Amino acid sequence: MILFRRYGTLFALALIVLVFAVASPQAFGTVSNLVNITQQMSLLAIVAIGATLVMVLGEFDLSVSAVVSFAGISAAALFAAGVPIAIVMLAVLAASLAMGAVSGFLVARYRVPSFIATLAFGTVIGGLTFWISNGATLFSGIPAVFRDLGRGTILGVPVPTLWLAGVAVVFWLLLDKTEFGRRLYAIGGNREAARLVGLPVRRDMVVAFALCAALAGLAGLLLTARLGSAHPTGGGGYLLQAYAAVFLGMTAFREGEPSVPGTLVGAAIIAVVSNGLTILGVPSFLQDLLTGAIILAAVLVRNVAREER
Amino acid sequence: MILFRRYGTLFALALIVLVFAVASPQAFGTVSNLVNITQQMSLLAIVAIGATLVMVLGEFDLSVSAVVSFAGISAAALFAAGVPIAIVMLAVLAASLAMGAVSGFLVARYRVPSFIATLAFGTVIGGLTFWISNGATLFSGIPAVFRDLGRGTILGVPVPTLWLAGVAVVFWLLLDKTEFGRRLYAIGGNREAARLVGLPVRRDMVVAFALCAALAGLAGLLLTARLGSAHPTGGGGYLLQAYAAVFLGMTAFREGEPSVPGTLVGAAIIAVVSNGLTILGVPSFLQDLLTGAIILAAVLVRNVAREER
Amino acid sequence: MTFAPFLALDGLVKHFGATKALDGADLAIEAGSVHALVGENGAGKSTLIKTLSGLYQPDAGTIRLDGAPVTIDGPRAAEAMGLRFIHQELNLVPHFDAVGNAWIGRRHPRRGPFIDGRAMRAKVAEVAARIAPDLPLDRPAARLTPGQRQMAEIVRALMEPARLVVMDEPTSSLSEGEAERLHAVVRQLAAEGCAVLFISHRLDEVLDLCGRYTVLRNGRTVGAGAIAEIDRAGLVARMSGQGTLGTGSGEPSLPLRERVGERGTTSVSPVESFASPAFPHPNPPHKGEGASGQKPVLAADLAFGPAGSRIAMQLRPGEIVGLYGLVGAGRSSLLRTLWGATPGRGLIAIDGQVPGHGPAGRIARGMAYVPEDRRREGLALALSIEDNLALAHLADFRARRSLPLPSKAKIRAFAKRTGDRLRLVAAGPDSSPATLSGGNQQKLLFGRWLGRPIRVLLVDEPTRGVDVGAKGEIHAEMRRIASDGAAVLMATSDIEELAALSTRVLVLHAGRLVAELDGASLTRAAVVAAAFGHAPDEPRPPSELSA
Amino acid sequence: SHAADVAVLTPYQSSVATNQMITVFQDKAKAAGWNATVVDTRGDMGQLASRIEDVVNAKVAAIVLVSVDPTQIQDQVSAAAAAGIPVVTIDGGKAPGVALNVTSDNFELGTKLSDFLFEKLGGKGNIVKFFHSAHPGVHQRELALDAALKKNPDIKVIAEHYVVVPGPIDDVRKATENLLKSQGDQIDAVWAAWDEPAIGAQLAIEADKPDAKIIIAGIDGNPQAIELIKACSHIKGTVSQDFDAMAGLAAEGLAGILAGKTPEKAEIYAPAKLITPETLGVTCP
Ligand SMILES: Nc1ncnc2c1ncn2[C@@H]1O[C@H](COP(=O)(O)OP(=O)(O)OP(=O)(O)O)[C@@H](O)[C@H]1O
Ligand SMILES: Nc1ncnc2c1ncn2[C@@H]1O[C@H](COP(=O)(O)OP(=O)(O)OP(=O)(O)O)[C@@H](O)[C@H]1O
Ligand SMILES: [Mg+2]
Ligand SMILES: [Mg+2]
Repeated sequence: MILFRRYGTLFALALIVLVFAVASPQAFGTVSNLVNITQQMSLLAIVAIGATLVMVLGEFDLSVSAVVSFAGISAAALFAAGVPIAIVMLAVLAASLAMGAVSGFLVARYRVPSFIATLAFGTVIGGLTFWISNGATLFSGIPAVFRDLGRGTILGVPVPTLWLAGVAVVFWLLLDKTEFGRRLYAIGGNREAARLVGLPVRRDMVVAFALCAALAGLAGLLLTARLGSAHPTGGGGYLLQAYAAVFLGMTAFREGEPSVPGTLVGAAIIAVVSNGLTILGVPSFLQDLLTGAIILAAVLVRNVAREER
Repeated sequence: MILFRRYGTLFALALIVLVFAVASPQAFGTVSNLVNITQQMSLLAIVAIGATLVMVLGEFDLSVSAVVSFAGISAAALFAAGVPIAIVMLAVLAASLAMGAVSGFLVARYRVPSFIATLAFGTVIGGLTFWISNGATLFSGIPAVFRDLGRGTILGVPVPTLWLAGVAVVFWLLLDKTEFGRRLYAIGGNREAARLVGLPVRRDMVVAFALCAALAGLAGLLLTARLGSAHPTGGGGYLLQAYAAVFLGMTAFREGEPSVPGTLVGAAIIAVVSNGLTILGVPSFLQDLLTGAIILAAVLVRNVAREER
Repeated sequence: MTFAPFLALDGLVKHFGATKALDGADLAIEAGSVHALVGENGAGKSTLIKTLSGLYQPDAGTIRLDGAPVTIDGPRAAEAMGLRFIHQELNLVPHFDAVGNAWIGRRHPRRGPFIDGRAMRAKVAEVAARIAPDLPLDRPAARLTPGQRQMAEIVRALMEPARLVVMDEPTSSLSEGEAERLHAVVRQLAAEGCAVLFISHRLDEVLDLCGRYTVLRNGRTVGAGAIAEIDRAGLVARMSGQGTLGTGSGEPSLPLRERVGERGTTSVSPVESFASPAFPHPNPPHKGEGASGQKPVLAADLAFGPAGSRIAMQLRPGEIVGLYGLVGAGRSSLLRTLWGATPGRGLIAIDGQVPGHGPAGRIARGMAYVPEDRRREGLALALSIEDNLALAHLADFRARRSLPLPSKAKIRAFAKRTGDRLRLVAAGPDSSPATLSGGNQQKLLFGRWLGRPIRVLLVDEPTRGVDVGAKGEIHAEMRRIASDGAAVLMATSDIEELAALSTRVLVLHAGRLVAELDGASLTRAAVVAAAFGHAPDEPRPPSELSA
Repeated sequence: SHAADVAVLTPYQSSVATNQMITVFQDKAKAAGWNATVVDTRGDMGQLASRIEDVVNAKVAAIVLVSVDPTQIQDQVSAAAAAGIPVVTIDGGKAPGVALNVTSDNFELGTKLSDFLFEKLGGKGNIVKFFHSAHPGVHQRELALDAALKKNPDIKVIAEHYVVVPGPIDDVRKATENLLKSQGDQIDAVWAAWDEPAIGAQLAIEADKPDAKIIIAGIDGNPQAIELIKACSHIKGTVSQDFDAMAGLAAEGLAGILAGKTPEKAEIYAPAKLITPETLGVTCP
């Protein structure tokens, strides 16, 4: 019980892995499968780390899925037009960043609730994406070199896992070890206090939203590289899952605050459950039932343990 | 500017209607079309009124769309099994209510963040729905009498509009005129303070979540009646739109608090924009762009006007 | 010596809608002086300093620093001028500890590109050692008591040298010893050349500590001068508008209470309770009967709060029992446990009956509770003032007994009555409690329970931040409640208040009852000594202990 | 005079097949001088019903429904017909009020796919099924598979996965990766209810088990799938529905209807053909 209380969902993750490993030592419990899970979780985790930044502020960015789709489609469209890889990537990341900055500006400057601001702005981005792609899936002209950024392995580690590792380290340092990170936590913890001591609240909020969108853009690029095609609603699945990861992570460490390590744990839980249930051959509907139940159990377990103290 | 400041999005709604009416006096600006809009917004508004209850508490219920789908599918399945209409409706509403109560209990008793609790529980409900329907759209055996509960007109007023009117009046009274409503606002305003003055915080929260889900269930029944079919993900579209309606409504009256009249305004804006843009023959992608932009403008206009004061 | 201010505020005006929070306020502060800013609740003190801190822009008036007019367009600008603020409503980030909070908005010490946690802590520990050696540095602010949070704020303000430190009611939740420690720090600051602007409703403290004073009334400066040339009565008279300046004219009339107008004549409180605050002060039981020999209204034998705390006690009808202790001694925890708001093990009985579960069960038995932290535990800012007042017993305001529909008219009437009784100054019953001044928010919390039959009243710092006039009203209400046969348990850090009201005093130290004092044994020295954990017969002044 | 307004409505514009039909239809409409606007409701049937009501209110000249079974929105279709607005469906179904339905027979598509796959396996083997029953047309293909399985008792479905839409490719890719881990040695073939899941399965196999003998087949003739067939990937066949022909037939039919003629048949089936490496003229090792 003490473990549950202290480490919450981190412990739940370990337990879930253990259960699956016992149930399927041949398929689930192998090193290659566990490595594979890190790859499967990587795009979700990258989006979720972005969402963590805005959640630290106590805000939501519901446009992340729209940005993922946008980034994928606009990259594919640029490739089709023959633009070189480096320029495509820079342009797409810059556009994503700018979109996040717009959301952040609306929230910080005009105090539009982030939920509605990013929802509405996400709809706008979705419209843009449909415009660019004419609603179609784009797959021609995506260079193999670009595709290799989202597949294959380096020294046995899947490339998407490496991307995730890099993003996780950078953003963990940013949130935990820099003044910017401390300021974000301060703004999220008590916006009034942050204003009273003269923190650059607006600027920091804009930056956080911009970084969040840039990560979503990166995930969109990697998704397109991974699939070799771009779908105008390809990012749709990431929205709720990313926030599920952040919320799961909030019960993992610290005083219920969003954090990068926590979000990684959350994303890992989601990926492990989906991987494990498929490997065990559980039918679709039961997978949904169990996924929901396991996530609930993972957050409940700590709260129940705390109560009993 | 004063109008914008005082009535925010209510004024924006009037302006939007006016613009469309001028652009399309023949099709949009007719009485029959305006009446039709009230029908088109009715299901969304019913779900959104439910969401308003939990938003008053400062919480989210992300399972509403799952409950809408569940209610539709389970009603269709029961009809296929020959169960009488009244019993089907009661059973489905009771099941929805119970589901909401479970979410509410998790949130109120174990302090699971409502976002993750209802997201996970919504996944469980989704699994149930797939189980019942085997993932398929259900058509057969839906009685015409039941279908008439969601279509046609009475004295020239569409039946769904009548449902909405009834729901809106009841829940407006409940939130604004009863002790229960005051308690919800108090709990939402300061849960600790509400607890310390002896309000039955947990019970009220459970009731609010249960009512929210019951309204989603009602919307699911009406959707099945309207379409004559039930789709296992038929409620998917309601989630974000319902919250968009609530958030839009929060800028309409009161000081930024969710309210039933506000939510009606919000739902009306969403419905009017969709209807008007379709009637004007605006293509899909531009509809998205404009919908997002109009919603943003509707919330911005008040905040900008306030700033300028 | 001539009066040579380095900072001068002239004719500041600030409106909030129809409310004139500042209406021509002047203030001049000399370098290295301790300057008192006093005034009734809602006089505009907090608004004045928020204007000085750059949070509000004045509608009119000038601020001059070293003789030159300046505009302070934000907290950063004020900071750059060497001004530091401790605002009245505490502003800590709840999940940061004292160290993290102290560094917000400052340039953090770094190692390479990253912040250096160890250096951060060392610096804070150094500052805290001087002011608040007992402050737990590693506990999140959310889990500190208001007193501890107050200290964390003070530590934060003193992290860097300043020209002026503004303290808005810093001692309102500190007990005697801790307040004295703060006074020592203030004197030391002044000696080092840093001016201190000190806002307080504890007038004795003001007279003792400060060199000059400024009195605000209805947003206007109505008096200023050297403390040496004025006494307590003089200050009170100026604050309330009685005496030399007369009642103000042309004041806005307010729906809840005709603002201040008649205050000069009727109120300014039973001054006697402040005039002679010295123990022993044998307050008789307020019902006029012998306290002993009666059936207790409240009997409790409880483990409460942090591990190891336990208390057995009885409250008898007509008693006002004071609860004293240092910051973090466990007074609030005890009250919350009695109220059923935090779980505790043990027994509690009201009039011999075990009450139902939680606060609702206590309310049903006639218990009432005024929490300590008004922002966090008291007010629902989304509700109007009158709804906040009605919240605790909504069922009393039904239009028809059997239907749970509150009558707006009844709530308004109650709000009007209560507002009048407690001199609540507000823009109107419909506005948010966020627009109330600190003291008026406190009155609102207390006012909730008026007009109900009460058997046991638990109050935690009932007059925190309340001006002398209204303090008298609240004290009178408590006496009246006691004389109606109820028992009052009052946790307070204000020793004057303790002296004025208590028939008996319980002193807690580290969660344990260390002394029960009444009659002859009830002396100020005994109380303070017990609070510091000494046997009552070997009293030592707290100043000796602060080293 | 004023160009005829034709409203094209669908819940699935971003699905590859639907998108192709719409694109072709738009071209034909332009050539015919119609003013066609496309409305997509992102899978939401309730929305679709509302949008049909709107275009009826706007008194368009004709309504074209793409990739949706009109019985799911029967009232609105009937209302359109009652208002004198002809309703043409592409890849839809027969229903009261529908003047013309141009489609391919989904059950037949499913049968063709199943037969192809079973023949490749020699009537014996283990298959994985990727399906999406919420779509009535796609559901028909599943029913066809069930019927074919009855006739081939030696073919077994050892795993099945309900494909999540949107994002079917990535979803199936992950699911396939996991299935390869647990029963990779037993899988002989992948039955995909349409081509996007087939592509997802191909991506996973190519990355994790490139040497496996698993064969994949789908339905739609999706261009990306055809390229993969050409490249000798694991995808060995797709049942192509000739969407271009369907859209063209629908446009022709609509032209007739607008000119006041009644179509000879209320339902036209476009032929479906099987695309394999052989039909594409490539020989794979
Ligand atoms: N944000 C606000 N909106 C509207 N009115 C306000 C606001 N802040 C303060 N006021 C009003 O301005 C007046 C002055 O308030 P202020 O807080 O400055 O008083 P104060 O002297 O600090 O009182 P206290 O001793 O109770 O803290 C009060 O009438 C108060 O209601
Ligand atoms: N939520 C909490 N979790 C853990 N410890 C707490 C919590 N609240 C208070 N404490 C600790 O419990 C002890 C008693 O706190 P309590 O609030 O009862 O003291 P108090 O005598 O009322 O002090 P103050 O004068 O500062 O209000 C303190 O050491 C405090 O730090
Ligand atoms: Mg104040
Ligand atoms: Mg206390």
